[in-house]
Amino acid sequence: MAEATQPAGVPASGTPAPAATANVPDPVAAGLWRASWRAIKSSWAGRLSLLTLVLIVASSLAAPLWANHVADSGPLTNHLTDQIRLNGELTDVVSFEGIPIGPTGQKRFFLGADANGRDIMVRLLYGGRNSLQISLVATTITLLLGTLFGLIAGFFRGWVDSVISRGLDILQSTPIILLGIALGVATALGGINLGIVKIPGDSLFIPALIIGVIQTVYVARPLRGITLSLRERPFVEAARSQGATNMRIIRREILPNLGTSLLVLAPIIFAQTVSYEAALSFLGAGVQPPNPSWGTLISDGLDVLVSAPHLTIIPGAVLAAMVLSLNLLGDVVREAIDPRGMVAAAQKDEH
Amino acid sequence: MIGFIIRRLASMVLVLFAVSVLVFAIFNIIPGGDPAVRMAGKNPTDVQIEAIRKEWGFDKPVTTQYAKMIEKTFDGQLISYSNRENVLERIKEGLPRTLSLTFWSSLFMLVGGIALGMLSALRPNSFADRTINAIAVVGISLPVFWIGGLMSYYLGSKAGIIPAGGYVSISEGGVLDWFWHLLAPSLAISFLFIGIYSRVLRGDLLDALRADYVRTAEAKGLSKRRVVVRHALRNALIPMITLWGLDVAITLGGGAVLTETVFDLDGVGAYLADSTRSLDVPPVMAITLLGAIAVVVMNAIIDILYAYLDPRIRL
Amino acid sequence: MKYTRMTSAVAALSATAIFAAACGSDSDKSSDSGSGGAATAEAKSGGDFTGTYSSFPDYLDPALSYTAEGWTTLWPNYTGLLTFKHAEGAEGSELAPGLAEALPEISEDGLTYKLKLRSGLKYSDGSPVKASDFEHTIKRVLNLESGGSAFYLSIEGAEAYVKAGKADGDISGITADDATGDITIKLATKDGQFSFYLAMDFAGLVKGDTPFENATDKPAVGYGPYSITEVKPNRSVTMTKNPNFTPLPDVPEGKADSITINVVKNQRRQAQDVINDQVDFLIDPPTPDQIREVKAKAGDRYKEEITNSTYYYFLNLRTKPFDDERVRQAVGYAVDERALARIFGGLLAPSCNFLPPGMIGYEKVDPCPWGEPGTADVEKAKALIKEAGAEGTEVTVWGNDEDPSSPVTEYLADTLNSIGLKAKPRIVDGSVYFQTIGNQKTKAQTGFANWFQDFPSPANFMFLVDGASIQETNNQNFGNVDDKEINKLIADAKANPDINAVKGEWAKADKLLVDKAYVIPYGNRKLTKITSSRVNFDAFQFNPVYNHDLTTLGLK
Amino acid sequence: MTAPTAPTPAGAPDAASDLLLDIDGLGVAFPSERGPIHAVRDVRLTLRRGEVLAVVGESGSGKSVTALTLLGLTRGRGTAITGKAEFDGIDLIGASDSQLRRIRGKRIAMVFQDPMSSLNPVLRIGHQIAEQIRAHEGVGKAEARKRTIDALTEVGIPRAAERVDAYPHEFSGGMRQRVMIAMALVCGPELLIADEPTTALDVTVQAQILDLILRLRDERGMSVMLVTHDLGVVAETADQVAVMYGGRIVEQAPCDELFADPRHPYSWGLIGSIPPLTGAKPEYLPTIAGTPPSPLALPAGCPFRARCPHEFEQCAEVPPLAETAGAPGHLDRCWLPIDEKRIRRAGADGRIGLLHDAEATTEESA
Repeated sequence: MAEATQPAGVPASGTPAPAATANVPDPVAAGLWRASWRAIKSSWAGRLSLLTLVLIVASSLAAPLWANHVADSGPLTNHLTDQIRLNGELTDVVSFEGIPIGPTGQKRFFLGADANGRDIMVRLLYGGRNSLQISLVATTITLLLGTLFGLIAGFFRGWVDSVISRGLDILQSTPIILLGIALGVATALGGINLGIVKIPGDSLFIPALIIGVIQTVYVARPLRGITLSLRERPFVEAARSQGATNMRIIRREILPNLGTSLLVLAPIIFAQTVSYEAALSFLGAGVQPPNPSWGTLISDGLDVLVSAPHLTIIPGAVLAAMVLSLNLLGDVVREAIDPRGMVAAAQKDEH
Repeated sequence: MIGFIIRRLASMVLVLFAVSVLVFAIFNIIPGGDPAVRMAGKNPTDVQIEAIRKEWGFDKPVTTQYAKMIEKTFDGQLISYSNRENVLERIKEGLPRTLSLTFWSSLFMLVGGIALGMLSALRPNSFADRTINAIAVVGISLPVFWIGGLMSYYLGSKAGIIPAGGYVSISEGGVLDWFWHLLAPSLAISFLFIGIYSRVLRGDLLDALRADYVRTAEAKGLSKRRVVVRHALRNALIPMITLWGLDVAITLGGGAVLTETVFDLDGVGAYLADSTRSLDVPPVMAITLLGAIAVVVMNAIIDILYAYLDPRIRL
Repeated sequence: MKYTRMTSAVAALSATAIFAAACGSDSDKSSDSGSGGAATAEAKSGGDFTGTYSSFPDYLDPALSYTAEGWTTLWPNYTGLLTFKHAEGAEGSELAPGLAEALPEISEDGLTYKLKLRSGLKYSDGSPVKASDFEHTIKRVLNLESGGSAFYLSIEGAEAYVKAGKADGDISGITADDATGDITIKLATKDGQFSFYLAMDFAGLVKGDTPFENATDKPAVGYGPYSITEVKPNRSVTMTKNPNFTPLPDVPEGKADSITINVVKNQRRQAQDVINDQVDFLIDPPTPDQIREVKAKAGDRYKEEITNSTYYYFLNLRTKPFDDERVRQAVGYAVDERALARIFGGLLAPSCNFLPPGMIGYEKVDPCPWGEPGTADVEKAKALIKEAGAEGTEVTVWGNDEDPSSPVTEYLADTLNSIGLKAKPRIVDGSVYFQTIGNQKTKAQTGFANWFQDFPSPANFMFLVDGASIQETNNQNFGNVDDKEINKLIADAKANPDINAVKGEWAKADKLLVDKAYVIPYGNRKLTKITSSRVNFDAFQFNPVYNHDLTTLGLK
Repeated sequence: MTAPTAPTPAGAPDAASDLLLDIDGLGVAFPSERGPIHAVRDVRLTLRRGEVLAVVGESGSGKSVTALTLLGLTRGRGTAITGKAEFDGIDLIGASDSQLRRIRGKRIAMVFQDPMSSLNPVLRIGHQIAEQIRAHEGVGKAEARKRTIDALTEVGIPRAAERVDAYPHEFSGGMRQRVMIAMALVCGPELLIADEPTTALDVTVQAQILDLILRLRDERGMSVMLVTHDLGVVAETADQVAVMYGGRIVEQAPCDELFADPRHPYSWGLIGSIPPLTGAKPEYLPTIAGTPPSPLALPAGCPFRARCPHEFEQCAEVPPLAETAGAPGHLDRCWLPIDEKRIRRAGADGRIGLLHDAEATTEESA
């Protein structure tokens, strides 16, 4: 999709290059984390978004606690014919016409129920858990694969680079949301069967894998550019003249210098992954029912928007808050460790 | 120029081939997706399934099937498996909708992106700049299906300010009604891109305003307006326009899936999403190829535009 | 018709057959429901009407169309040799001669059907209707590999015709004489239901020169009160009164001058539009959360109709744990129809019969052996599971992503978990769902299934649980129900063209099915009739086979 | 060893003695997170019509800021500009943006250091020149184009009628600078500010460009303010020289006078670091020890104090820019007495001042 999948400020694709070559952030091996942390601590936006992130993550982790000790209902438990006492009156959790109860503000059905009479608060917490798990795994895959391809293409150049770069071109020529839907639908049906590894169709790992692989391009491209110019740096020349092997140069000289780029890209890619997961699940190609995720919750919510608008608004707001915090955090980190926007420049300068 | 065209064509062929093989492969691995059985309908009989296999070539080797499908795609004979309608005809049906959506949304993106980016860059770190930056981050972070769904209902169905969805062509309702129906969906798409573009432009414009040639322009005694628009903006717009062109191509090629779905626009994107979900390969194939062509052609146009905007670039 | 999907396509070949049931409990805010066929106060002729569908008919070609939207739309435009009466309730399920002079003469051995075409009929383009057009019509169904071809393969030479793959081939079992109008059909195998097939939409006559291709964009010339005059594929279709139509005894003239149907995917908007009188009728029900509003604002032009459909959970007898009758009974006890009705937004009439109440041969199973609809006995179910030693057995509950299949499936999974099994739902795409669970290799243990009638005979339902219809692939007997007694009852009853004579057998088979808990039926889908205020609501009929009868749509 | 010969400006118009530019007490301070940066302090300069004034200094000395400030190009949020800068009686500091705009390019023109980056890369040079004409004079497109071509021809661009439609990247460095000069001169300014006009060019081209500037000065009688760090250039072109250091003028004198009798230790260093044109090249050129001070952390007192080998207690106070008796028009900012300066200067670098030293002494004693 063109929509909802671009990371903040990350260009859609291989743009015909502005004449400049990719700049490289100064090799600052250590202190990146400390610098980022200091920047986050000292800025208003950094603190707020970190707090939001921590809150969302913590509440998602606490999902079983809420389910077992407060709401007394699992994320998949139906309460279609149950009644609860609301303002002293017995009330149907789901009315005869199929309209679920709204937010009660009580322990049970704090945010109301869905069409199956399931506790929305519980599902929201578990949904966050699923969304975050997927996004985390997917982001890791993206960063790993992106580094791998970017590094190989940028370091070895030549035909290896051509093959990888054309591959990335092709990936970018397809609206990636559609690729995601196609893969999602296909794999949800049959799971993934690679002989030794078998993943059932409803596994959360499937959307994580799909998203992780598809987004690789957003990391591979900038890292390729940065590697390309790193390899021309004097310290690489020096290492080479001392007879260091390619592996050694990559390990000792190039990789440590990609740290800044990765740290700048990580929050943005994470944010993008969260949106992408939600979009896929919204279209039914991500998390498979009955497992909740922010995307499926919004999709379910839109069906009953008239009678229960909170079912749409709340998961969407949490999702937006999550993505927003990650983007803000990304901004803060970028300003702290890449003030001259070199990573962004590398994202722009392609080919 | 000829070299450029040849290179572009070669890359287009390569991209189309790769994309089509990808699509074909994905859909051929799906278990239970036997198109013959699906076409046989609700009471499938063996005789009928056999006849379908034969007539549609499902009994042929995959490579032949692939070749056949590509051939049919290009001579307009591609038929949907789910309702046997001509895929190309159906795409032609949906294209005006998608084109209209693309038209307005790309206009909004461009205008919004430029306006906010300029406002931001001309007074960096001012209140306006900070506000715009905040709006941009929020725009980038809002899920389009969510904001779209809410807009459609609250502004549309409930408040009645805008139409809740659907499409009215110019010939049916006139230009105003046409625009009116596309307003909300175009805006919904634009939020994200305005966010991205305004930030990209802000950065580039700030750089440009610091550039020596802008100082020269000021020293020449040009008006502020002319300095900013003619000299700084002209240069700063180049990267943004590049992004924009590609996003337009993707929207055109069915990329606005979510928006078309939420706003009931039923254009190419929605058709693609429906077909993908129902595993109907022919439309998926045709639209994906269309999208890839749009991207490749748009890329070429961007390159030409680029060469025009920046005379240092050679095609 | 089949596992139609409620949201998009559905709809509804329904039968309001039994009005008593139809206007049960909650739907009776509407004025005195049109009882039986004798509609109150006829609608006035004239007027141009508009309606809304959620999705465009699959085909605007009678040979191919196999959805409710399609049948509803095509019926006024194409009439077969036989047809169903334009009436509501039981009468609407009755066969009547259409273009034929009378119902067919069936030979002793049940293999030969003789009909005679009425003389002097003209198609909508003014050309004469010929007897040989019937063979052309059937050839199109077979040659286009239509979903309806299964119905006509029993004709002698039909299989050979399909296999040959040549459009201009001959079906040896059909002989027609254009001069006299005599049509003779010879069957290769006996089929008691064949007369129904002749009344189905697939056999609606089209002109003899209609090409062998999907005619959706350029609808074929046919014979009916209306003819399709404008098609914008996937957007709209308009039918106008056919000037060359002569009313037949059981095919009256239409009321409206023209009817235009537009596709609006957003169901919420559809209902809004009709409440606000911007659109004259809908065929899809409003969304559950709108029903309250519709009833409040337009209660006198809203009515719920029970369709001839059945919704059930299949239990695969060839897989554990459902090979154990106690486990199946436990499921019967545990499933709460009241809960399911809520998932359907109230548009489900709970029932424990497999046959729908509008069907000839329906006899209410009383009392329901596993608890009356609306009750659930989880404790008893748990005990039975324990007794069967099935506690903790892993069960995959299959369903598709179409509403309400998904929530219904999720509900069953949760219910099975609550009685001691270890269940998880498995939701697959609607377009491949039935071929997935219909493949024995899938070993689908249990899941969602439903059926909307193709033609008003119990045979059209009972083949779903007929041991004889079990197949390796494309199996429709998902639970592999194979009970000798039931098989025999079905075999005998379906061979008899006179449904009324075998009512008892059908009822018995139905009861056995329920008693042995081979399937867990939980209800019949209700559809709705909503119109604008200018429409004569009561005169607008709801036919059990073709749903909303557009020929009866007219002004007050 | 001989000091570079300082040719007398060829045909400097004697008549034009009226004051064109009068700067007094000019200060420019930019805001920063760590407080204001005083880039320019208390600058006093005058420039007569037809005269070439060179402002010399290392980078960061405030020379460019002074030049830019005259055109209002350092105006911006938080920039504090104080003092007086009058151009032909017009107050450049207090002028409104639009008043300034009418002066820029029309009456005061500027040529920048790097002609590549100073020309807009995406616009044709003809357009860039013509738009300046049209911004100041109500002429039509055709007229503007014609004048553009004339201006290009005048600065020695061959086939100007064709080249007018070329882009900057299609020119060589020297040609680009000619374009810049053509652009600067096209509206016939009375004052040309050239900010390091030759720094980015190679030596032969440098000379051509300087010649061009001087020729045009002569033909048009305009004044030139030449900002540079290159004393060689100064010696060849300037009538008056001002040496800047740490945002202040440390010495100011007629060109010959400065080279003959530099008064400020900083000037000694500058002159000492010019490679000799004749004789054996020394193994290394003397350079001024240390680095220029950051404008953020200027030492109290004399700005050159930290690097000055002659520093003494009095340097803790800022010396005034004072004229030594007997040398009108030669001012400097150093506490050392004049005689002490001459002695120390000879000790610091035997080359400096030798040529005219005797003369000067004689004059003084006379």
